Amino acid sequence: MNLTFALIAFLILASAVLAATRRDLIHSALLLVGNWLGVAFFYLWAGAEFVAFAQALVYVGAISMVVLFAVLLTRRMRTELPLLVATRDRVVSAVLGGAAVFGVLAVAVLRTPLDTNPAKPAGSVSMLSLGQQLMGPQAAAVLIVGVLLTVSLLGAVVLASSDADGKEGAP
Amino acid sequence: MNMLQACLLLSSALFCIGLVTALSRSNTILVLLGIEIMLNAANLNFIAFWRFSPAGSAPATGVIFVLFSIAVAAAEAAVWLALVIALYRHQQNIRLQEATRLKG
Amino acid sequence: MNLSASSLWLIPALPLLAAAIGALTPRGGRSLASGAAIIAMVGALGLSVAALGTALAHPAAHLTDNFTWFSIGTDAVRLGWLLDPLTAFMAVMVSFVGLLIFIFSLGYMKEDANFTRFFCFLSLFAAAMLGVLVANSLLLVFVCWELVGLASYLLIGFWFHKPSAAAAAKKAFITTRIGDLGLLLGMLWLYHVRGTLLFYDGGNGVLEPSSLALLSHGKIAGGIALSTAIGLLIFCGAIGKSGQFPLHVWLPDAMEGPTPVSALIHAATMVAAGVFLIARVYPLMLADQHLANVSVHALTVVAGIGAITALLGAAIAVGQNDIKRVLAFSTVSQLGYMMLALGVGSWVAAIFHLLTHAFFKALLFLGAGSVIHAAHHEQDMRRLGGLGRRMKITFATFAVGMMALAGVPFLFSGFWSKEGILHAAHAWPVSQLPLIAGLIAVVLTAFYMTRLVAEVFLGSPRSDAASHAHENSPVMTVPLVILAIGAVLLGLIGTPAWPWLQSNLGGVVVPAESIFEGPGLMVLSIVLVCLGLGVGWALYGWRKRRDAFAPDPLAVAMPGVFAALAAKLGFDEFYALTFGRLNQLLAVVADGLDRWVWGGIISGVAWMGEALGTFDREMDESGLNGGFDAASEKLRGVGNAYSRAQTGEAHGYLRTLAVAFVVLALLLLLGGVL
Amino acid sequence: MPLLSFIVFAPWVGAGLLAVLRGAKPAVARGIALAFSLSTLVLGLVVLAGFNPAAPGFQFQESAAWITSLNVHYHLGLDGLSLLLVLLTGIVGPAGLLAAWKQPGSPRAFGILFLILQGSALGVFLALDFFHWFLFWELSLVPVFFLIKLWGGAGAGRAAYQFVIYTLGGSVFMLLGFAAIFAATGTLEFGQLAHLSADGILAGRLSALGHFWPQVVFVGVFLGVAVKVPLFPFHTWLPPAYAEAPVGVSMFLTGVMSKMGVYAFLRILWPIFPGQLHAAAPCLLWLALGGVVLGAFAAMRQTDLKRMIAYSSINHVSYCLLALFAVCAATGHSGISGPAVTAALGGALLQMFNHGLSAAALFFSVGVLESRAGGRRGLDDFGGVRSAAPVFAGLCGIAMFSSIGLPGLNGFVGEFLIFRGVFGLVPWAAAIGCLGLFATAFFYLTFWQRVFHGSRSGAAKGEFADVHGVERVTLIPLIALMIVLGVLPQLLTGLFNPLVTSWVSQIALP
Repeated sequence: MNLTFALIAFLILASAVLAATRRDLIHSALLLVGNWLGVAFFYLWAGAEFVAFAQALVYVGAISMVVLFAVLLTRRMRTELPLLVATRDRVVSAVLGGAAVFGVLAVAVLRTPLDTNPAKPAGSVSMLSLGQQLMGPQAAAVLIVGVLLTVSLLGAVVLASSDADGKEGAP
Repeated sequence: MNMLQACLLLSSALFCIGLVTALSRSNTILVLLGIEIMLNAANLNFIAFWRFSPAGSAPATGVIFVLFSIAVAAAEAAVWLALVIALYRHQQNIRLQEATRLKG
Repeated sequence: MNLSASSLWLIPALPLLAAAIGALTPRGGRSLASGAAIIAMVGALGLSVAALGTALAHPAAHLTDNFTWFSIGTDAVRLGWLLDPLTAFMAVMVSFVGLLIFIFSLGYMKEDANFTRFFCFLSLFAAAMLGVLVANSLLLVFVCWELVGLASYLLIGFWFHKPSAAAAAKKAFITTRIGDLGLLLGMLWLYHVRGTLLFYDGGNGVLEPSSLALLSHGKIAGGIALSTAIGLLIFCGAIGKSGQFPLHVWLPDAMEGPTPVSALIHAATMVAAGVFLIARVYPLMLADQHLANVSVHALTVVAGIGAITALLGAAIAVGQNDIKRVLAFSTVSQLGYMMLALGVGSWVAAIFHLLTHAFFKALLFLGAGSVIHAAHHEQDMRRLGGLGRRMKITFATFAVGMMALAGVPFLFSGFWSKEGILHAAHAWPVSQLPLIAGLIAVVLTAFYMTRLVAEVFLGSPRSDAASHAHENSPVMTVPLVILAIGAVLLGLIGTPAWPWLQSNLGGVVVPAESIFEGPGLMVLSIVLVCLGLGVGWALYGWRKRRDAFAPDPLAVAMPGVFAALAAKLGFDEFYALTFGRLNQLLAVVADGLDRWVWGGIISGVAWMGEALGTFDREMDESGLNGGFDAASEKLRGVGNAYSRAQTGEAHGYLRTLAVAFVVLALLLLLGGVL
Repeated sequence: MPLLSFIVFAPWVGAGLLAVLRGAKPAVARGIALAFSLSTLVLGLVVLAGFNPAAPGFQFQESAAWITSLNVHYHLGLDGLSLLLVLLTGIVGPAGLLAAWKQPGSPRAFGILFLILQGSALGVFLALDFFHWFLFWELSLVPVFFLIKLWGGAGAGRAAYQFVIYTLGGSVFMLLGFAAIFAATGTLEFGQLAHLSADGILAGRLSALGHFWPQVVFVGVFLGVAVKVPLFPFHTWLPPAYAEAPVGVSMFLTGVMSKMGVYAFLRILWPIFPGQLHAAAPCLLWLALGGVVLGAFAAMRQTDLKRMIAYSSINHVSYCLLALFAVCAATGHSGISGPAVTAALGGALLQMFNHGLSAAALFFSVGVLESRAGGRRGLDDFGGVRSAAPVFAGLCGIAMFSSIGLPGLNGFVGEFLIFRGVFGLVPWAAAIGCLGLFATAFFYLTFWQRVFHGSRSGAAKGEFADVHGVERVTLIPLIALMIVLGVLPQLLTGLFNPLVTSWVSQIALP
């Protein structure tokens, strides 16, 4: 345990918890940005600089914008309705479920004898070797991801514009 | 408890927060944000295992996997934005519990 | 006047050019089309006479001019022009008779709306026929031969709005095409064996000695020499075109065309082509004569077919009531004579008869045309009568033609040419049957021609048309007079006393003895002619027919025979019943094969696919589904329960997932796996 | 300059242009389609000018590596045979478009489909590598399907499906056959395959896969080609397809597309599988004779004029196959007659061109009749048309007599040479084939007599205009060409004489 890790962990968890509990969507979204930044710091701390930049770029830069768009486009729902009885039940059951999952996971993590070598941490990957990996052995995957991006983009466009004339879709 | 386990616990906690968010909130956007959190938790695991795995195993696989995961997340985000908008068009709100038309 | 072989092509080219002009002239340009046609014929006649001069200057020579039509691979398909006395005499005859018929047509077709088209077709007809004459290649002969067929098709069906004319045209084309297929096969065979179709090519032609020796040495199955087989196949073409038995059926129907066309077909062009072709390839037909160990000689078949045709045609002519049909069957009969002459070895006699026949038959047809024109297209001789007083020139010229055809002695050309044939038949060592057939036909010919003249020109008119008939204009009568003069004079150049034509045709001097063996046969044939004339006069001339409905005296005397003859011995019906049926049957079979067998296999395969699908579905539904249905009825309750779990609530699903995960992980943890 | 690529792709460029010009007026669309269709003729004449008629091999070759991993080359080349067919396409294509000039429906869509079809056909005639050859071959089906289905008559849908399924079915076998060849040899280049076949390597390699493979592959490729030609009895798709297609398309189908099959026989099947063809020839001769004789007799029974001409098309194309199979049957015999082989092959090539002309003209004539009679085209729907429309009757009559094989018109030379060759190789086949000649004359004259002769009746009873305007422009060049080629066949034979000679020299090898 070192201090940096503790700080990062705190940032991540605190922002996540706050985001999960805020009423105002905008606040939640902004807190989540903090959460994602924390994750990026974690990557940086772990020596994966490139991933950290990617995380910052994609999540902080792009997905947060998407979230904001979504919020603004559906702004009648900026704040949630008051808690109803049924909703409160759900919150309780959710917290219970989450706790159970965490318990199980924590037990599993702690009970597992993980063979690690913290004394000799794997050296950080250079950009060059990463690029060579991506363009070499992983080229197929890169291509597939490219296709996936394209397809999902198209799909998104289709979904969003499916009934642009405002007509009701299928009943 | 070594460093790896700490990292794994962190990611477990983050995952559960995400799960609770997704389960408890009725706003579709927030549900999806919860899912994003869970995704990030999974990514944390990759990096942790990569960072603390014994030297000599696959050099950069974890990093590359996370990169792809981020890319997929970006794609996913685009799709869910569209979904949210479509949902909003259909029912004039984005409460997830009301989107039950496809029930059996 | 001389004309070399290399400019021989001008003879058919001139009428062809006229035909092209006629084809491109609009309907109004009557004088242009007819003028071009007649000028072209005059030109062709002039060139033919010039060619005759050249040919007579080089007796026994075959002047040729060969050229390459096109090349295929390394082979060249060669054609050529040929000038010899046979070509020259025939060309002069065709262009002269043709010219007279053209002139006659000016008057005859005056009122027709398609006047220009008529002259176009006539010119094409003449061009094609002249092409047959000047060709030095069997292929070129075939090309022109088919064009003759086309022209005859167009002309016989000239009044195409009449269904009978359209049918007759088709019949003529199809019937002659059957013969032409034989010719085609013979030609292919010859081409295959010899590699050329040129008749004369400086020693390499198919009719030259080296080739003939090769052809007569080859044997095919059944002891038939190669040359015999090829010769007989070529003869098939002649059978079709010259209206020989058994393909003579188209010739009488061809009367549906305008009368000048009948004259052209029957006298100068189409039917003469067959006789000419055999005369042209005569060396080939003769090639097997010296062979002893063959089962059949080509010429024997020719003689047999000729004898049958001569007899048959003359007999059927007796029973006809239509002027043109009588003349048509007389043509069949006379062509039989020519074939007979060819068969018994005297092609010179055949060509002599062909030339004289061309004149008097053209004369007779044009005379008949003159009658028909005057009598407003009344052709039934029972409804004519008494025209001799009204149409004196026509009557006189027609009588000349009739006597020439009947073979009235000494003065008329037909007598001399027919005598030549009878003498040749008598001298034939193989059999005397052709002679007997020929002699019987002599009687019949004299008889039916007497009948024709008596019915048409003597007695009293038996219809309005006949009683109002009057002589035609000079444009129609002058050709008649010229032809009548020709019909008389032409005989003089081929008499035994001065066999000029015979000597010049063959290129060797013919001594009189070889065509005239003494007066015995001649006396016999004169007696027979007189017998025919006498019986005819007794039956038709002495007691004149009273009205159109009086029965024919012959029909009274021998009703069965007359009915059979009037029905043309039932050839048409017989062919319709056999070959027509066969043709139909083949068509039905071919169509049925397509519709039912091949189509059936296809739809069978489709049906099988469908059946398989049905079977599969049935199996699924009754067999498998039956069991499944029962099972699934029970499962349905479970399914309903499951479906209730499908709330559509995303939260619920996610929660279930989480709980399930916890349970699973707990199980694993407790189980000690993790 | 890649002249051959221009020839192939110019029609496609035209199709693309039409596709882009969405708002083009009908007249403009027709004009563009016609212009690009005529490009084939123009470029064909340019090629003709630069063509060396004395050389037997391929000229104007273009070759470029395309898919190196599959050893596929983009390879175009032209010899006398291809040139003949390119010129034919250049004549029949525009004529087909002109025949559709006044047709209802969108001329733009028709033009696009027609030009795609024309380009594919040209590709088939010029490609020398199986890969893109097959692409062109199959691609031609698509526009035909839509042309028949969208512009055809009452039974068009069924006819179009039948056509496509039938030919596609044949092609599948061909594709499988070539897949096996590729697996065995690693090349799809026609020239190389022919060499391999001549050296006996191909058969050896295929046998290595299994002793029955050479036969299986042959049958597969054969089926694909036989359906396309079509060889009797694979012809049942043809009458409905030709009859239901709009006239312009029928013209193209019979004029060009049936030649694709014969072309494939000559370019692919014959050089690559000479041994198997020789072994199968006695049987194939009967099939070709079946097409010649039964095709003609079946035509006699048809009352639909287009079906009648469709059957006559089967008859005429079968003559080409008859010649080819006779050559195959005689190959290897010691006494084989060189001139006969020359005549048979040359005649088959001439016949391809001549039949294309005359059948296209006849379909066009039926189209004229159909347009006057409001879509009726039965044998009994007309009568005495010659009185009403003498010029039309004359032109149609010339086309008909050309098809009958009258000397002086183009049809005769090809048929004479075919019969001359077949007689020299397999005499009995020529004798039986003569029956087809007879039957052809019979049904054509019946057609002529019923429709043109007699008194005016049926559709010809009332107003019946003679050919005019566009119709004359279409028909008269075709007819003029028939006469010219009938008198001067050297114009065509000069193009392919060296080719035929080289074929013959290859056969003559013991």
